[in-house]
Amino acid sequence: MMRRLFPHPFLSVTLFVVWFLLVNELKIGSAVLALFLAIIIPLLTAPYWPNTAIVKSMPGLIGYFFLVCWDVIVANIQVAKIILFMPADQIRSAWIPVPIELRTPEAIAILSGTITMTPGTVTADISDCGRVLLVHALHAPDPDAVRDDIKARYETRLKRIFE
Amino acid sequence: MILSYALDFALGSFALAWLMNLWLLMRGAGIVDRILAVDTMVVNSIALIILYGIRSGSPLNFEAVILFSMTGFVGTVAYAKYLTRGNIIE
Amino acid sequence: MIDLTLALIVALPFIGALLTSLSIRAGRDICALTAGAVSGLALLLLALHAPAVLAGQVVVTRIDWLPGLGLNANFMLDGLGLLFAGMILGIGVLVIIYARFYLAESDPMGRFYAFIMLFQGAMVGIVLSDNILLLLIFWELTSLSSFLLIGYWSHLPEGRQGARMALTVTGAGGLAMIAGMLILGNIAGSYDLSVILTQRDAIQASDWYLPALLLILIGAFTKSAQFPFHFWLPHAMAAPTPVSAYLHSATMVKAGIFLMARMWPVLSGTDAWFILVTTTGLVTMLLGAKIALFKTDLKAVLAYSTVSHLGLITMLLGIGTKAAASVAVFHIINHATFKAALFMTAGIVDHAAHTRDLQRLGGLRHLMPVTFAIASIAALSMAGLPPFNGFLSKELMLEEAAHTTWFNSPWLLGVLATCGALLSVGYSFRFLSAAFFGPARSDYPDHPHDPGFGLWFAPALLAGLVIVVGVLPMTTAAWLVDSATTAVTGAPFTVKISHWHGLSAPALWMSIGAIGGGMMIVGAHARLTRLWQATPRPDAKRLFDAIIEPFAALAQRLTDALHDGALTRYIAIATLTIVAAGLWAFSGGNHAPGTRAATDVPFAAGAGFIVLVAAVIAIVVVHRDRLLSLVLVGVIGLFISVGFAWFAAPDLALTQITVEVVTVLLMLIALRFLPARTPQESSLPRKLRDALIAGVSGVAAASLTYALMLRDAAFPVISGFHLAQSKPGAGGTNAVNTIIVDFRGYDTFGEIIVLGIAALVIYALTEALLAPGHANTRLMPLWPAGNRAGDRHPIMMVVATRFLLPIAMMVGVFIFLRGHNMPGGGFVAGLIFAIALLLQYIASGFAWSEARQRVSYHAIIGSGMLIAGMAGAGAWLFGLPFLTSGFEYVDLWPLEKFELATAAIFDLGVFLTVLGAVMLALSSLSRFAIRAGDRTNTQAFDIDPSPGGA
Amino acid sequence: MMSHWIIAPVVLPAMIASLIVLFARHHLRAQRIAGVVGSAALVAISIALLHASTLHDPEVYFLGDWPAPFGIVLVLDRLSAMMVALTAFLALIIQFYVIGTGWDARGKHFQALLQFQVMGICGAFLTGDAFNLFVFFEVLLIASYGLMVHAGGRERLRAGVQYVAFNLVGSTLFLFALATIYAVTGTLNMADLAVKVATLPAGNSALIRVAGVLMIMVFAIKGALVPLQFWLPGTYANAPGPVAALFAVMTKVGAYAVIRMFTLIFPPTVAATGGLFADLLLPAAIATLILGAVGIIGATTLSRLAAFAAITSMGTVFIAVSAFTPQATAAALYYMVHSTLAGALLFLIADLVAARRTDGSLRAQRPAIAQAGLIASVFFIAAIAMAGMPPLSGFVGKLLILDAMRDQAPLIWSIVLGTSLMMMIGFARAGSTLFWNVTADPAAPHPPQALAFAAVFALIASMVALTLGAGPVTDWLNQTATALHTPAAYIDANRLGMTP
Amino acid sequence: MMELLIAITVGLLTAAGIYLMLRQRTFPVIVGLSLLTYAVNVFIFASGRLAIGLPPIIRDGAMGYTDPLPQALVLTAIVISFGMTAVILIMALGSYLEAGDDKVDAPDQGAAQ
Amino acid sequence: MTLLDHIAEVVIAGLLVTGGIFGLIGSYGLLRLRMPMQRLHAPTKATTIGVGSALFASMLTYAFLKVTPSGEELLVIGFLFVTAPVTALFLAKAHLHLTVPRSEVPPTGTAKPWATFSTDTSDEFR
Ligand code: NA
Ligand code: NA
Repeated sequence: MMRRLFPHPFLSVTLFVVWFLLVNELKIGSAVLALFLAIIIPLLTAPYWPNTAIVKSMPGLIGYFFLVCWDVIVANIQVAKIILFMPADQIRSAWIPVPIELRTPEAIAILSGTITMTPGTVTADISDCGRVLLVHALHAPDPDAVRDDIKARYETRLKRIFE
Repeated sequence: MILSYALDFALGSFALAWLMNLWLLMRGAGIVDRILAVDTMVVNSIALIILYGIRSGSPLNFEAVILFSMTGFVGTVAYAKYLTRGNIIE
Repeated sequence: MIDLTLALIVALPFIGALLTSLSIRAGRDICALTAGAVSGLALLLLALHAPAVLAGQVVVTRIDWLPGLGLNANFMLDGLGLLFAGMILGIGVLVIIYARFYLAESDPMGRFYAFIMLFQGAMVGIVLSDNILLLLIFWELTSLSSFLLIGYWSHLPEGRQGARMALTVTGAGGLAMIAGMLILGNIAGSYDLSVILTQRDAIQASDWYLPALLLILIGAFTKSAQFPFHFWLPHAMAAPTPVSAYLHSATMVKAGIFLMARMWPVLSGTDAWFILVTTTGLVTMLLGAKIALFKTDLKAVLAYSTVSHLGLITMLLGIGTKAAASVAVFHIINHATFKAALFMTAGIVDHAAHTRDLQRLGGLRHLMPVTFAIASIAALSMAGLPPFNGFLSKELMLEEAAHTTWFNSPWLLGVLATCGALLSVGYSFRFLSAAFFGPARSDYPDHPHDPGFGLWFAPALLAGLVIVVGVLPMTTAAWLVDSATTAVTGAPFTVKISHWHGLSAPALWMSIGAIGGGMMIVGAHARLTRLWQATPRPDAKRLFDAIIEPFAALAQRLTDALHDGALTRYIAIATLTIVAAGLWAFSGGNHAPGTRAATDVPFAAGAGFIVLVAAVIAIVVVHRDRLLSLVLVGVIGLFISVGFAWFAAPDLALTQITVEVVTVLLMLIALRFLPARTPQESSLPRKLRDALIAGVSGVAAASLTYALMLRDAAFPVISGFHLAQSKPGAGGTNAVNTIIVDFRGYDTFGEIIVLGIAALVIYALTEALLAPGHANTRLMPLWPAGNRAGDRHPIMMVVATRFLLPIAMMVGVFIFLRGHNMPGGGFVAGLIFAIALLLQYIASGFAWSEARQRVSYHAIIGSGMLIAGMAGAGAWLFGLPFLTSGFEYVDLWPLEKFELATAAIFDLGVFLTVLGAVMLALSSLSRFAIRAGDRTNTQAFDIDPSPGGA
Repeated sequence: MMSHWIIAPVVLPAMIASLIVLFARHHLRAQRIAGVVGSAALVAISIALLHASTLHDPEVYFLGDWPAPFGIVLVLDRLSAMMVALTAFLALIIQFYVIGTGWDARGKHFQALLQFQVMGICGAFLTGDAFNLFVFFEVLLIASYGLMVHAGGRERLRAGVQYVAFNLVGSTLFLFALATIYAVTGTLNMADLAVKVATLPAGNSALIRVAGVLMIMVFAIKGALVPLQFWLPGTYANAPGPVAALFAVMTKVGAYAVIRMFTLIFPPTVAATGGLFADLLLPAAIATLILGAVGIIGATTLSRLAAFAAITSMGTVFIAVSAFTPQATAAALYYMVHSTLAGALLFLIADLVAARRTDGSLRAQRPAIAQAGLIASVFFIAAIAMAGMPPLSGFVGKLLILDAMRDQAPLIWSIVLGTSLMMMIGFARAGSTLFWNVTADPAAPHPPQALAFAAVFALIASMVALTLGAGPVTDWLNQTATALHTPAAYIDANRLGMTP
Repeated sequence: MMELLIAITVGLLTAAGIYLMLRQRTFPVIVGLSLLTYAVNVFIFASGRLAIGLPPIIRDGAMGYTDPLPQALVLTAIVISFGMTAVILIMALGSYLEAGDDKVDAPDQGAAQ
Repeated sequence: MTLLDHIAEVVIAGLLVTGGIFGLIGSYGLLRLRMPMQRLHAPTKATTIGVGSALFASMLTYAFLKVTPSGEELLVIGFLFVTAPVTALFLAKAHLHLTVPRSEVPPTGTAKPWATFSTDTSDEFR
């Protein structure tokens, strides 16, 4: 029964939180409405999100989120330095293919999103077989290091969360 | 006091960012660069509205900001998909 | 004596027209019978009134129609009316009988008799009208029915052209007469003749007399084919002979004469009348007779002789004395008898000898003795020989002419009248000799012989009249002439008609001279004909066409040149007109400059302005690159939205940005099928012209804006109420939203209907374009050209949009619910839902998304409109006007107080309509791509990363 | 007295159209039944409204129960009731014609769009608010865009784009005018505008004159006044026949708006504007009449001829309107009703001919058409009516106008009568080409479409009634015109003074 | 000052809009129409005069409000012009597919004969 | 003004300044970086740190100075975080398709090409 009522438990939680971010008030009335919407909307949109990935470890996901936040701040400063101080000819941009073991679309999406959001690297494409990500690095004297860092730091965590 | 100086600085810098985006748009860069410039303009606009919200103290522009952030990317994606696929709904 | 029979007499022929067009189904005889019976009945009714009228009484019928204007269905019957009505109906019956036998089997008789009866009713209407506006109605009706009759044989080009020429000339005359009659009515203070005819002095004293006279005479002269308007009559001869006999001898052409006679009491007697009418009459008499002398076609001879005789009558009316008027009346009667007879005999000859050309006729007196007898009686009377009636009225006419000084010469009129008589003798004798005398010809197609009784009975009767009136004028015609002349002159009059006026009467010698001269002309006809051919003669038809055809060609060129579908020129003209009118209006008033303090410009706003200006200028510069101009439109929309947010208009910012996004999507989908670039087409001068127009408009708009912004409104703005009442009255703090859904909810009701209609139009047009046909075939090959990137539905986009959809819906619901108090509302919520759904279409494809669309967009639009309408109509249950909203606060433990407003139901309707409309519009547009050969997908994304995948 | 019935002409068609869209999308029969029932009901309601407006002073319907000038009001007076009745009557007749010829089966949503068009027109006639007039202009316009391109086709779509583009310029202009009016007077309610424009302080006359002129330009576009009439021939000639017939009432919305706005808000007595509008209107109207008459002679197809005939009607109406006297306004109203019926009739006939003849060309000889006799006679009647020849209402209308404009007789009479002659020549030439100058080949058979002819005869009958009933009709119109030129009752009905 | 900038914006948008409407292809005409729509929307908004920082949302202690009515009118104008733009767009597309060219100035029916 | 408000004011000012700086860097980077793909990196900076700090500043302002907590800023950050990668991906694909020479891009190392370069449309029919 729970499965039918909550096809996307993670989504329902997110929606519940989103409602409160919107209304900016902690009131019972809002809570009831938020609960109602958090149930109804995922049901309505279920057909648009078939076979959703199951989040195996919620703490893992939250941990991952803060990790990314931190990485974003640190990497931002690095890239800022490159833009401000590094003369154009010294910048070594590179295309880096990153083979991935992730199989769930959500995980792949989050990985490529993380890569893009951490400044300095952008996910440009995926191979037609879905096994390799094409990443463009702004300044990567050692491309392999970037690849390994991505796989180690993010892919392993995502594998634990989703698979 | 320092808050209003900081606000002026932030407003000024994002407005300057606008002008830079305009320069890229007008400079005759490739179409993809121009779309990038416009996308950045949207982001700069979000920042400016938030900052203006802080200055005027009215939380009324939040709905606008939410919508800017939600819909801003749709345009960029549509232009890019048009360039790559020639069609946006297929 | 008020009597409705007059109205009935006029109505009968019209009823007859209806009956004949129906009774033709029962056969040609029945049809002719009904026409004859109806005319006969009308004639009978008329006859019933004859004794009273002859005794001097005037029968009147008054039916109010448009008293405010003075146009009433008032009829009157006096001597003049009796004479003409009798003639119209009498000859009408004879023509109906004659036509029965004349028309060929292939000629549609029902239509013929219907038109004849229509014409007859119109003529009777003219002669019996008391109200001159009513007379005008019947007057134009005669033109219209004559158009139909002349064009009866519509397969003949001359029939069509003759009909159009007659309609143009007589119609133009009728229109001129409308002006004349209106002037007359204004002077006299009424449009009823019974009043007008008593206002002689007032009318003739008014300085509007001359224009009225001129305009009325134009009407009369065009109808009666008087010089210079005589040229249409011969071309009317293309009509069947009964029509020629009836319209162009007995009745229609006499309408002008009737009008001059009817208006005689008030219009005649002035120098203007005398000069205009007499001269025109005389010239027409001479010109008509001269032309008749040399025409070879029998009906043309008769037609021009009619013109000549009408000129004679006009001249007599022009002379202005009572005696002359009586002669005019007498000649009207006589001419009707012998001319109708002649026309009918001409028809018989045409029927028998299959030609009307005098040069190919001859010697018919042996072959057609009866016809010869009738024709000679009528022709001799036309020539004015004793003892026939034509001689009597011609004698009296010569008498009158002799005693009238014309252009201060006492004898000139007499001499010219005699020449007229001489010429009429000439063409009458030539007609008889050419057709009937000389050796019997052998080259007739099939042996001509006298026709059946039905065909010669009518002309024979008329010929009989010619003799009887000629021999016993006083007993057979005087009473009618007296009665008619009394009606015309407005005073009692008795006429003395006799053959012999004594040796001293100048008319005698004038007649002798005329007859002698006429004989000589006939003798010398051959030589005179050659002389006639030598003189250049203006061909009226070419002259008429020389005016009309080039005008029509010019009209076509001008119209097509002006309305050639050049939208850019239309808009350029419109813009210049609007700006010019605006400037002209502004310069005419005085403008007190504004008193408001100007607001300063912070740096950020300045930067925004610069970007906006740059984008607008850029769009004009690069407008040929369509994708780039779309991007720039996006920039402009963005900065206007930011501007709205900046200037304290949050609702506008929301709506503008969401509409902006959907518009961009729409334009991009359409751009896929349109050429990517606009070709360079405008020449430099054209660009400068357009730039100038645009510049002027821009400056005007800017200065108007500036003028407004620095001035306060002249009165306190009404929105003060909206601000005051927003919370207490409408239960919401967001004044803009309360205006939209409550104070001016009716605007919004109209507005969502517009949006709904837009979607329906797009859907309908999509269906039309996708249906097999031209557009559809053009779509098929539009497979996107060559290099198209792979990966139609990238995974990251699909996952992101799947995540965003529910969240966007949450934001949509939030904005919907708080719209009443904070920025938001049904529109924006609808647009947000639509954009979220559209993202699914973009990310996962058309087919995949459509498959998940459980409720059709049509249903959403329809229900949205219904809900909005019902929300509005709900107020009726409480006896309140449409769209009255109510709200109260609900306290449901444990929830906080929340507000229930009916406006929310209305806003739900708005929401659904907007959602349905946007989705229907974009999904319809997207179907063009599907139609263009792209294959649809059942999976959300193309790359399958799952373990089992490729 | 009529209370909620006043809004029925707007809500009824809207709801019926919505029901059609919701439930009867694919069932043409159901759409037709709903459409005809709706149109018939609207005729009944409009007759009741007409009766009520005759007995009582103007009655105001306060939407949302908000007092004027703050809320939007509908005002039922004789003029609006008359125009609503005319629209309802014409719509019903066109319904029959459409069903008779099966036009609605040639594309989607015809019946729904027809109901929306009627809703927009009735909304425009009834509203007492300037901005709401704009909204309902847009409703009727967008419905007309849909109807105009119904069933698609190359020429129709090209003309459609031009029609929409030009009218969008008009809509934008309307908004410029409304914003200026609001900026100057601070109100949008027409009655309130009347009061405020009359008492406008001196410094505002320049701007209010601009607003007034922009407003008249908008209505000039709608009413096809020179030089803003170029869009009409291409649109009307290419629109489906019955749609063009319905458009005959759309141009009249422009005339109605001029009459309403310039007797109520900008009468000649207003100091700021004075004779400004008459100076603009008369020359434009004369030019329109002449251009239309020339167009009738120059037209190369029957539908373009009908379009130029519509332009002549507007020229004639605006000539009378520009006099701004009660008698002239009454004459204008009479001629407006007449020319709507005559214009619609002519377009229906053009459609009948086009359906039976390879094309409507007036410059080429074609074989005779089916039912030629019947169609020729109704064409003859329509031509007489449109050219203003007796015995039909066109003649009476022109007589009323000539009589009403006596003091400008030399100019006005010569133009009105001269153009009537030109029209007569044009129609005679057209009729001769269409029905007389035909090749000998037998007529191609065509279904008799009795219902379509019933609609045509209904229009003819209505014109005959208008002619015979001219006496009482003109009395009624004179009272209506007098009321229009003394708008106190209209203004008072809005109860402006009352604080809420 | 700000009023002047807004006036210039309206003027420029009107000028650009009209210039593009005078081009001979449907697409620039449609772009011109949307610029014209922007111009008039800003113009209506401007008719409520400027009041920086005073949104028409009723709240206690507000020093005043921007005139809410023009804002409501602009909202109506935006939505209606969106409907109109969508319709003219589909018509332009239809006309292009049917006729084979996207010219606006085409030989009208009359001149074709 | 309580001590806490003073601290908050300083923190907010700091956030505003950093936001401004990073916003500038983001847009400046767009101009300075010459290669198209390089330019793509610049806005991710402005998006993350630039607007992020402005949003945080707004959150803190309402939390402390205006005492009405507001969560909308988080939502905006969330939207930006979700949508930015999508725009970056599409712009990169556009570059790959239009401006980047194929030779520059290393092979995938598997049998299939990069999705943007693939011309095999069979997978489009599932
Ligand atoms: Na990155
Ligand atoms: Na609205």
